Amino acid sequence: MSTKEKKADDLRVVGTRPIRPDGADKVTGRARFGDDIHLSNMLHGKVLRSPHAHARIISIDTSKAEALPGVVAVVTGADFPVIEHEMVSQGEAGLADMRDIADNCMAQDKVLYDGHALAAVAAENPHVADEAVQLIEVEYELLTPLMDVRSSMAEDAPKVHEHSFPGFFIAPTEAHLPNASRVHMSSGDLEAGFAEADHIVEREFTSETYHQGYIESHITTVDWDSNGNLTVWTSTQGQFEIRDNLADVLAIPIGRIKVIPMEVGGAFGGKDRIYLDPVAALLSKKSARPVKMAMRRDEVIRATGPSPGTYIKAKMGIKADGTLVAADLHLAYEAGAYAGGPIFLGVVSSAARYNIPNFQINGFDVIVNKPKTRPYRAPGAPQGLFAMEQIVDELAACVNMDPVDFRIKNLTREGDILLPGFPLAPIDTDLTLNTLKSHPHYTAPLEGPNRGRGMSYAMWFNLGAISSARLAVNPDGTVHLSTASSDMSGTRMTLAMQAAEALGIEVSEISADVSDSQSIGFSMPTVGSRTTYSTGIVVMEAATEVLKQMSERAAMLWEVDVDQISVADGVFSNKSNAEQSISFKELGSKGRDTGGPITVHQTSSPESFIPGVTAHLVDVEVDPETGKVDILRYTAVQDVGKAVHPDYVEGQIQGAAVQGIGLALNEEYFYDKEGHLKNASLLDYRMPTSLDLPMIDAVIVESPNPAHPYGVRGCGEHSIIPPASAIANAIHDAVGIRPDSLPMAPHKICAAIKRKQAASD
Amino acid sequence: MGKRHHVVTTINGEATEFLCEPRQSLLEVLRDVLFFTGSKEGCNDGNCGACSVLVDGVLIDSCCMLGVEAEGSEIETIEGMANNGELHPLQQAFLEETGMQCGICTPGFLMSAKALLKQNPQPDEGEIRHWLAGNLCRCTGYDKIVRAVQKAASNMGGGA
Amino acid sequence: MVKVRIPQPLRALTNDDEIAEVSGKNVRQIIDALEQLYPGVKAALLKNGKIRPDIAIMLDNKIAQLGLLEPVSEDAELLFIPAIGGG
Amino acid sequence: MHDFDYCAPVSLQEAIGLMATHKGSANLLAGGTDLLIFMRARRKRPELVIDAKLIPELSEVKIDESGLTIGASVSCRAIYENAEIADLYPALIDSTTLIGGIQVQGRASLGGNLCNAAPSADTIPTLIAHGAVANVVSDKGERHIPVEEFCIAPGKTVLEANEILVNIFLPRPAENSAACFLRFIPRNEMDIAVANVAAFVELDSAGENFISARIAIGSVAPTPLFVAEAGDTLSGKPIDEESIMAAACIARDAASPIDDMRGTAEHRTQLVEVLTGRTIRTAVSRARGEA
Repeated sequence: MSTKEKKADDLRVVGTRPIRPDGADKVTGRARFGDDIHLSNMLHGKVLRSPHAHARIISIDTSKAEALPGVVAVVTGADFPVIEHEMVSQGEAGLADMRDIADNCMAQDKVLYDGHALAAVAAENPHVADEAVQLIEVEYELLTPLMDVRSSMAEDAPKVHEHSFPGFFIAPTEAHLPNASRVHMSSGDLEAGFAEADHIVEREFTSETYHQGYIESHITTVDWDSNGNLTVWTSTQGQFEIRDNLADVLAIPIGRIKVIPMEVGGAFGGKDRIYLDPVAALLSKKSARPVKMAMRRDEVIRATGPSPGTYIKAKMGIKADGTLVAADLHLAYEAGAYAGGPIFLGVVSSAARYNIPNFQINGFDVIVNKPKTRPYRAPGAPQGLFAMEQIVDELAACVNMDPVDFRIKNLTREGDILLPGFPLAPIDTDLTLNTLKSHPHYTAPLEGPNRGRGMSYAMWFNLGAISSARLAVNPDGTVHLSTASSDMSGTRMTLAMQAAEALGIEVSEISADVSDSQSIGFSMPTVGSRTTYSTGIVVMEAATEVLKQMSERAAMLWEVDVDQISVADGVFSNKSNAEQSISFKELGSKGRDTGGPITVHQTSSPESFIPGVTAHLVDVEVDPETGKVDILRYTAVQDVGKAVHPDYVEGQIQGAAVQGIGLALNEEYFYDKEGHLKNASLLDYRMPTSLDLPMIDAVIVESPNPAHPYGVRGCGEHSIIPPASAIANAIHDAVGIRPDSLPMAPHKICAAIKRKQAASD
Repeated sequence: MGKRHHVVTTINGEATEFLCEPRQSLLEVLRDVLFFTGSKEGCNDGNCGACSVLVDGVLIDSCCMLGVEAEGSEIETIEGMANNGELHPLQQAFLEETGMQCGICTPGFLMSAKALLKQNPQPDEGEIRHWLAGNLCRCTGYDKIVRAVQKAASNMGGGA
Repeated sequence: MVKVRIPQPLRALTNDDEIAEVSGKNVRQIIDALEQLYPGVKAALLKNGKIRPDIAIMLDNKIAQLGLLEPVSEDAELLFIPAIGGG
Repeated sequence: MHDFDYCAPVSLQEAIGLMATHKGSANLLAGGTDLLIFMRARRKRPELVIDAKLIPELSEVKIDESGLTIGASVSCRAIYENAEIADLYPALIDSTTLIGGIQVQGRASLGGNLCNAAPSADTIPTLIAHGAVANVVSDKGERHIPVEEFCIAPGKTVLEANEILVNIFLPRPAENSAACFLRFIPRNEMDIAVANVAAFVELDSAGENFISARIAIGSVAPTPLFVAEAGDTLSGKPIDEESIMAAACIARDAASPIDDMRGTAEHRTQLVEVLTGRTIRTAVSRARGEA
């Protein structure tokens, strides 16, 4: 068999905009999400959650709840098997102590945050379950809550956990920092670097905890049947993560668990981990009936997600010609109630995009009495860049350089060694910044008082890691594609498009689904902007094998050697007889006569650390009397390598940018001094509405990724990173203040303007 | 368990009767009693719009209304939007303009947009954004949703 | 010889050496060779006989998939980096 | 949610009877956009929920020479879609179009917003500025309560457990008068006021001087607050920045806000001053027929 190497401009399918296969079900209300499961004889479970941020559980009395008519089963932490403290890789979502994961699902000895689960009830309907939960009596011994990184790192802070969280790159700190672990990276000579700097800026920044904010809650339905097998219907980024977590936490064999992924109503990093699943499993086991559990919105905010609050101290220096020479970053990130937040990603993303010869980063992973942090779209990056990109802006102004030119002068390019020690993979980083600079927005006049313009530039890496795909040629010559990659935004289509491209057929000839954990090989979850890139490669590997086997069938039909068969654009031809050619579909429909159906299953692990870059430009107007910031115009340029479906890529850029705008301006967890969360609703957790935004001009640029046959880079996360720093720079341009705290809420802007006025009076 | 009430309504043009407890919201009745699961629960307190339906022509959040209150009402849900399998121009525009990603908020947006176009067949961008502000979408950043509504309005030629 | 970049947390064991040149045909042999030069390195990198779950091995700029069994070519460059991901 | 009974009386008499017999254990339901949420959050646990929407007196809107009467269960949307109301009471339109999203406005009632007595309620300052009166009945008789006296603490009103708010009466605005309501929220929709202000102004026929004014502020005290002095200071003054800012400062000084998840006390204090100035200016423009 011989196939022709495809160049980007030869592509027939990749780069077009077909309508997604799941779309019709989603616009008619037919799509089945986690809550749309109704099983016969099903019970409804509800959770009792701690009203305290930090307390020892003295006793739990469930007798009144059990006595309520309609209640069928009750579980507490005592029903969970005791498992060892063991650090495990949670796939690419980071590390975790499996015991901590179990403890987060149901507290054993202590409750560690407002909203921590400590008991659950299954009843005939959700209202009865809810009422029963309130009848559970718990006696607590209150402990001091630690509500931010600096309190947790204070010398006299009480120790939250007895066990430590030893890591290789991240090590327990000295005894006087009982709740923090440290990661350290450096290069060059910091002191010498700052000594040669002509301008140095040093500032401190803080940011509050914020949430992924998916509109669909966490919902799971578990049926523990009489054979001891569990079936789980749930909304998740990774059915295998759920399966493996459940097996560990419940101490049962993996083979007994089948996880069926439902449509996912948004996740953004927050749905790759068990919360309700083992609780529903134990309730199902006790009641011998299927149990559905759904979190209320306040539970989602109180007990899942979030992204960490931070304290950052940053110092950077440049030479008079605008060359960055030194940087010293202190990044303290909340881990939440258990160790293992996104500090590494904060470190790596802070370090990646500029060449800074003398560089030191100290990152701290800090336990606080808030829910355990989970990855959220480019985890840890927006906070670090909020600090660094503002200082970069200030430094550029010190030497009167255009902000884009300043960044171009300092940016990392292909082959430059990044701080963790590896070189930057191929990418044209200049392309993105030059595109922004030549965009009409960059030079458009911006008139009127209190208006300003700002930009920011970010680099993020997408994962490769393990994926599986199966291609089956149907008896009529159409093709079915199965993967294990949860589809939250159209990836069934982008994967089918790559399969169609590789097979040389129309995408309408391919159906695609997301399979359950027993019907396809292992895959890492849909995280890290990896699915279209990484699963896409695996799909194409499978397609190559399909073409190979079909070539063998063609050779059989024409009674020639397989090396006589050539394939191009979905047509198999006999090189030795120009008369003989057959389409993919026709050959496929002869499967039964040529040795049976063709099915190819492929599992492999494409490369990681594929860089992608993005540069954003924003115009704002500040109301100096109220501190309110309005977004007037927004442009986001992103290098996606190759846009498989440009509409979806624009959608990723726009959606990420708007999440970035949300965390920039208004989104935050608001705790009182005792650690009670006061804004656990979509009324007071202020995500952007349609009225808060202009159109988002998403500009796609494509510098091909050589690790992917069509040049694809992951594109899902990157654009959440720049908005906060771009908006901060625009606010500075508008009213001359430097925001030092996220979110840049009106009261903070107002206070800063007042301080500035007072200083100039 | 609570005393159930017998409620007579019309849903998507079909006479429909159901039994419900007073504490069950219209959303719960639609989803868990009648299995119209197209209306979604996002917040259960009137702040996300995922459960939007029309009651007697008025757009409401079905989580903020009791099922028993529906006695004698005409209810329109997402399940009634397409006509015998033929998509409504808004549904078609949401597909063509990719006015969705995960899709959980989509039924609510479609019901809201339908109510908008009935009242204001040619809304401008600002009017669309104002009307849809009671529907939260976390995936799209709203850009393509607004464009989809604009496209549907244009395709419908100003007549809802 | 294989060029190994010593990660920050190991430099206390390597007298601040940042690069070591050793030979070996797979990752296991490379780590054994490092242990000869810098006693204690092996215990720091391994847990229960496997590469610790928080370490990823990068060989010639690609993440190794086979752990200790990953073959190493003669003039390869080997790096220990944090195993990290995204949302 | 807890278990409760539901009924939907079709006459005021029937409702009065139900309230009297279920004294303290019944709640009236209009739009439900607050009551249902409170019941889910266990802040209210009535044994009986009485649907108020079929009671004719509570569903009526009446405009005559004396003024506007709005039944307690009339929805925000029915109010702002009424062209006559929009013409005479633009501040009421400001208020009712700001509550929740379109969906909530389709259900939420003026009466519910008043009885809920939130310090941040978006219709109450407007009602106070207009000198509105709440008309209340029970088995013991009728009461007519000025709206500025209706709320006594967060979530608490002067209503007795057996009383029903029937309607709210807003006197017809004089010639050359108008009102405006503004609130500050961090987003542009779907938020609770960090601070809000309503101002009603009556001007002389030349539109050069204030004859009288009424100013009310919200979200900056345990209840919406009528700041009589702020309005009084404008009486007889020329319409200029000096008089407006004097009123704004009085309103600001009347505020006693707290820090909470919705804003800081310091910011709220400043907002009251800013919003008072802005509402007066807009009210003046409206009274002059400029806007």
